[in-house]
Amino acid sequence: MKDIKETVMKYVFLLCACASILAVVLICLFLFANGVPAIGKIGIFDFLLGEKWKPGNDIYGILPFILGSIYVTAGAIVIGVPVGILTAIFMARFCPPKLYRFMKPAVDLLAGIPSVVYGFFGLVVLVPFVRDFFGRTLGFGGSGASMFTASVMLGIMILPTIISVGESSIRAVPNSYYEGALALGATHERSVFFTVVPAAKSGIMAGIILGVGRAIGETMAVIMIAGNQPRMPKGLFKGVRTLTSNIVIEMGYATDLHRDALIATAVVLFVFILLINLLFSLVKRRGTNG
Amino acid sequence: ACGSNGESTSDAGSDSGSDKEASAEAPTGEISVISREDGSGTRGAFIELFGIEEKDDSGEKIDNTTEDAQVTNNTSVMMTSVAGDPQAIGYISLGSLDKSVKALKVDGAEATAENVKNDTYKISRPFNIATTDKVSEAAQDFIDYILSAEGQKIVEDNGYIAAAADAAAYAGSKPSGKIVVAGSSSVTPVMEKLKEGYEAVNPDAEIEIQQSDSTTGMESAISGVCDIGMASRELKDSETEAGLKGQEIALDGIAVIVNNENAMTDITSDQVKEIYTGEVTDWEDLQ
Amino acid sequence: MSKFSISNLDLYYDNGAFHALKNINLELQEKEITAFIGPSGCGKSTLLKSLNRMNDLVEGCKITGKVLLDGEDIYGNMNINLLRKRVGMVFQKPNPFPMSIYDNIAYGPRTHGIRSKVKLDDIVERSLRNAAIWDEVKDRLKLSALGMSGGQQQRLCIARALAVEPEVLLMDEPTSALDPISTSKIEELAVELKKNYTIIMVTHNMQQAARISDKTAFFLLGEVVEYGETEQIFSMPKNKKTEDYITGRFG
Amino acid sequence: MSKFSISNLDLYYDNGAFHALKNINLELQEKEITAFIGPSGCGKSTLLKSLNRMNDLVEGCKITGKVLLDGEDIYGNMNINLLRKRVGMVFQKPNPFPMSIYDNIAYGPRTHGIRSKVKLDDIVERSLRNAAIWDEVKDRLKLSALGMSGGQQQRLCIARALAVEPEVLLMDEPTSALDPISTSKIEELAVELKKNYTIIMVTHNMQQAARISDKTAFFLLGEVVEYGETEQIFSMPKNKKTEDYITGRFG
Amino acid sequence: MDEAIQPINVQSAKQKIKSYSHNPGSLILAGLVGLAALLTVLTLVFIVGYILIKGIPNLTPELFQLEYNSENVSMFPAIINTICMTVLSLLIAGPLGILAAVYLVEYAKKGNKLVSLVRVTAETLTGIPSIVYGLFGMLFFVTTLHWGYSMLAGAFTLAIMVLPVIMRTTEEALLSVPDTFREASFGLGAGRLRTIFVVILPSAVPGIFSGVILSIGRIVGETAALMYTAGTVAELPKSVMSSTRTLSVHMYSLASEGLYVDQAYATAVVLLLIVLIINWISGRIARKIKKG
Ligand SMILES: Nc1ncnc2c1ncn2[C@@H]1O[C@H](COP(=O)(O)OP(=O)(O)OP(=O)(O)O)[C@@H](O)[C@H]1O
Ligand SMILES: Nc1ncnc2c1ncn2[C@@H]1O[C@H](COP(=O)(O)OP(=O)(O)OP(=O)(O)O)[C@@H](O)[C@H]1O
Ligand SMILES: [Mg+2]
Ligand SMILES: [Mg+2]
Repeated sequence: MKDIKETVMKYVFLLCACASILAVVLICLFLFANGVPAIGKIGIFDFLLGEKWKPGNDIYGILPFILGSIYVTAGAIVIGVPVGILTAIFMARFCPPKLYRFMKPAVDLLAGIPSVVYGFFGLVVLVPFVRDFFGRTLGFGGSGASMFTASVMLGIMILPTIISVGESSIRAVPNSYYEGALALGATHERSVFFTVVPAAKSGIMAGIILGVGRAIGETMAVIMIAGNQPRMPKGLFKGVRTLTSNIVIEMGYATDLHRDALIATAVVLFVFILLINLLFSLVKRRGTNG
Repeated sequence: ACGSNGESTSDAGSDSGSDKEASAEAPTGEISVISREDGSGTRGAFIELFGIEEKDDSGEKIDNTTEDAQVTNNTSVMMTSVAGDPQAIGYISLGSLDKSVKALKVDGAEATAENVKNDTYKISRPFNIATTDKVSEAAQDFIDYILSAEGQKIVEDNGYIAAAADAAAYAGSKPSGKIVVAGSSSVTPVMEKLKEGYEAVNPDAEIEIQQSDSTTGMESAISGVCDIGMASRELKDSETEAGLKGQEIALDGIAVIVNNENAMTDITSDQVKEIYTGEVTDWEDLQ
Repeated sequence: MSKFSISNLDLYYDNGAFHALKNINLELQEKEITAFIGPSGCGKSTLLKSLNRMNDLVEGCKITGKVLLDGEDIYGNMNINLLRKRVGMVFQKPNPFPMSIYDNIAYGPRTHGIRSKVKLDDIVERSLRNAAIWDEVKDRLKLSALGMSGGQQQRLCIARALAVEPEVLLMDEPTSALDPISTSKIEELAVELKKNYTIIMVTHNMQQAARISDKTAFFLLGEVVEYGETEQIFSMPKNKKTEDYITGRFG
Repeated sequence: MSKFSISNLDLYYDNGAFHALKNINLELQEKEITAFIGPSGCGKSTLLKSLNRMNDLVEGCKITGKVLLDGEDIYGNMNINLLRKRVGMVFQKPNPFPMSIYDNIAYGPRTHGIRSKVKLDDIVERSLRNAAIWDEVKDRLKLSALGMSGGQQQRLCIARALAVEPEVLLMDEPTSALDPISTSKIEELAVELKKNYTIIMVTHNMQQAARISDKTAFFLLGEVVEYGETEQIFSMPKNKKTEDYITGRFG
Repeated sequence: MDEAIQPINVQSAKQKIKSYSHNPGSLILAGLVGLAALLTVLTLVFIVGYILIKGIPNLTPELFQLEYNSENVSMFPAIINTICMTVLSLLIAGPLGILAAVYLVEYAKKGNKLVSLVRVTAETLTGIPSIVYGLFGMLFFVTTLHWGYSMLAGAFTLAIMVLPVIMRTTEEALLSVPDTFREASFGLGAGRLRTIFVVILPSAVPGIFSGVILSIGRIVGETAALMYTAGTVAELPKSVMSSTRTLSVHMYSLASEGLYVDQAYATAVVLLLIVLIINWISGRIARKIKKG
């Protein structure tokens, strides 16, 4: 009797685990059914390596957006990951309890602010600042809506994910590691950075992956502040369009091949993310074997 | 857009109505060109009417908008960007215009509904609704209302231009039922007013408005998810082939806007074309 | 000469709600082994941790009194990390870091600035030999320390503590997870080490205390009931409670 | 009568890469205390865990041979949870659940269907008394078990194992973290329990084995070197290695 | 009596600073950590300050009237919808994600192909932009399954979106539960199910809740995916099949044509408040569960 329950539940668990596979398969089907024929029509090389995007003339090249996505995400990682991990360490191991009572809800709140709000904040505060300070005072030019602004914004937006996942995994590290290090005469900082944090590596990595996922997939905020010019990225302080922005911006009015080309953009994005994840898990497997 | 204008700038505007001209300066420096996204009704009308779109030798239409133009798909982002950048220029629907930005006269004509109606201001786009052949009784009655004198008055009261100049008064059967209207976010504000107007005369009707975008509106109408689709552009061939019938319910003027600090008040259509094709990139070079 | 001089030490947990150590006065001698014995929960571990300020980590722990190390107040201006380098510690439950065996041992020396590979190799080997575990692990220094058996882990921890060359070694039941052979090796080692180091050890094993310690302190409910030469404590304890406890072992 | 009958048991870790138990053949007697002794890493814990199939949880662990409990093959069709109810276990490191003391003890009985508050209260009290810890915790049954000292935690775990009223009690160095008074209480308890239960105990403490066990098995590198009456093993071991080990204790 | 204790084991700030002179590296690390935290807090203060300054002056009673119309643009129905949508999405994604994580940690064998597949797909889900979720949801739930624009379609779409977040954080939380708990429970004859539900999951609750809170953030903040699935009707929901608009969608709609921007900021203030309240409540629930 009990055994039946155990077995049934085991399969229930298994089914749940397969939910994400099912979701991906369904999304895949939908994307591929609409996107792949379009790619075929446009020509895979013209599509992936084309430097021009002119839907009005049926020219669909998404290389600028692929590069744009890579640059902006890299920028977000450069800005968001170090700050996020360090803040997670602060919250888990440095924060006085009184401050923590304020910090914790604050970070959770940061996670709950909708992208649109971030977008308006960026538009009204960040863009003018970048335009006036970097663009005009330092002479980099540009109207403020740029790759740099988008990177900063995304860097901020991935903070709460990295911080909360990182913090809880640092907290989960047994205290005996920390005590052991202190007893060897290590300072608090050394114990934390060279004993506790490495032990929380997998959790921190999970946070980063979730964060990068958010950075790649984020749109609402990015389209407000990135400029969105459909051309090859021209510089840090010039506008840029990402794959996701391209989809969101034009989906509203796109029809026929134009629409399918946008869905094909999503296919590319999808494959892109899949590749990154496969790469990650490969690296991780290497790491555990070696 | 954004409240920066809504709140702070509109205040500034009201208490400094007179010294507005004084604080405004002749623009200098690089022009920040802001455009709408490819395919949007606003952009379509804009590039066509200013000659930014040209036919090439083979007769195909080429959109010559400069690649350096910032692109947005959102009216309020456009307004906020222009309101925040003294060197910016952009264009928006007349219905959305407020004091946070300044609409330029084009070839001497002021951007008002009046001028669009009497054809002195040429830049406008249509608001369309679309249905399949199978229109429910309730939906048809609502459409009748929209196209009636009452409905068209609501359109005009909200800053748009009536599509049917002298429509007959509404004399519908006021059937009960649920009507789902879906599509363009540009059409939605006026559709909400129409809904409220209609529900006042026909309390039995239940109207649901789904705001998304023109294409989604058309698709929803085709697939039957909604009864009436809204589009702020002309219907595409593929859509009419799928059985949709379009109906113009209003016209919307398009205003060329600049920052309030910009001293310019007038612009010619050639200048607009030069700016948007990238021939002129600096305010000082503008003739 | 006395290495640690503890006077009027009181320790409270939970912000004063629990009085764990009561007016402790002890002189712990240099280059000797001092054993702390007493029933579970009497405060042995607590006192041990007060000697290298590990109790500072416990929230709501309050200490009054004085603890002098070589005449210097450890709760005064002494650098806490240098104190802990000088006063090493081995815990009740083995707590190897989740790193390779080599990195576990090298952690302390690296902390204190030793970077040279040659020197580190030497320290690692010497410490592991001292802790009687070299032969078992010499072929798998690069493997994770978490894969070892409990006994091996504890000896690794002892080796790790030795690697920073402390002056004093605090051991909290270091052999409770060890088999007799390793235990006797560790005991031999302790006896060997006391030539140069001061050792303070908590133990539940009466024989161990009797066998290797020079002085013994018997604790009961947070108080030192009796402190003196080990021989004297085990042969003719002055206090009735001490006698009961020691003989109770075999009762 | 033999409770456990182990024949030709071989155990491999890491999918066969490490041969941890080699051809074990043992008859463990009912209502006796059997002690497993041997140096660290010789496989005592491993064999113990094979008796209630805790090794099933270790990935890559492979077992061949036969283990019969009352003549029934435990690796056959036996329900594994009932097996573990019949064969209780106390681990080397104390591992209370992060719940209240009461809930820790009640966990087992609840698992096996006892819901009545009165019955549970009774079982909790009885088990805690048997494990010689009732007096220390009776006023804080609702507090978390994690706030107890190491020794207290271990006795709690013993109480927890007793609460399901097993037939056999496997103990992996159950007293290595205990003070002598609790140890002797546990030892007394073991002796008391063996009237009704079969007890198999891993220990590093020779005296303990000598004092309370009826049979002793000496392990070396995964093999049973010698198995027999405790008295005989300790007074005149047949095998030279056993003798070395036992006397090495005092050497 | 308690106050009479003058502890000697409290380091004064001066002593702490002095101790860094021996360890300049540690000082730098501490500085970095502090700086990062400061940056984070400053960012938050900036953003929240910005929203409050823009929004609070526009908070008028009309915004909270029971019925929405184009005059009052009331956000009251949207508030209710947001709460319903959050609860509904979590009801779907929560059990699914938690049970899936349980399978991955407690049942699946190491190096299991299925596990790596699940992990890769879950991580892929995190990278899919919400607009694609929206389009997928519209095509699948709204059209193919004939649910129409409905709360249910929205909730399912959001559930898929936050599923990986919940799965991943739960997995981490489960992994950090010490194996000794599992051994102890199995050793008492408990089956896997009992071990999981009575011992392991409760110890993992704080970790799980951090995932739930992240998910709530995403649900409450989502717009694109909802516009195409749950629709934008600003009325109180009659059933899970009625079309609804959440606060974020409401705010986006208000802002998008530039007609009601001030009200949009006021909505943002309320949105923040709701996120705060939801976080606070879930924190309390987590603590309750943990205490048992
Ligand atoms: N962090 C703490 N907070 C509150 N009370 C504590 C703490 N640590 C220990 N105690 C209590 O202080 C007393 C002494 O604990 P301690 O660990 O020093 O005992 P011990 O003599 O080492 O016992 P054992 O032999 O079991 O290890 C015990 O009653 C214990 O419950
Ligand atoms: N899960 C495991 N995977 C691989 N090897 C293991 C595992 N558990 C134990 N071993 C190895 O098997 C051998 C026997 O281990 P076991 O824990 O049974 O020793 P023991 O006799 O109980 O030692 P101790 O007295 O130190 O507890 C050791 O060499 C150990 O390293
Ligand atoms: Mg202790
Ligand atoms: Mg063992």
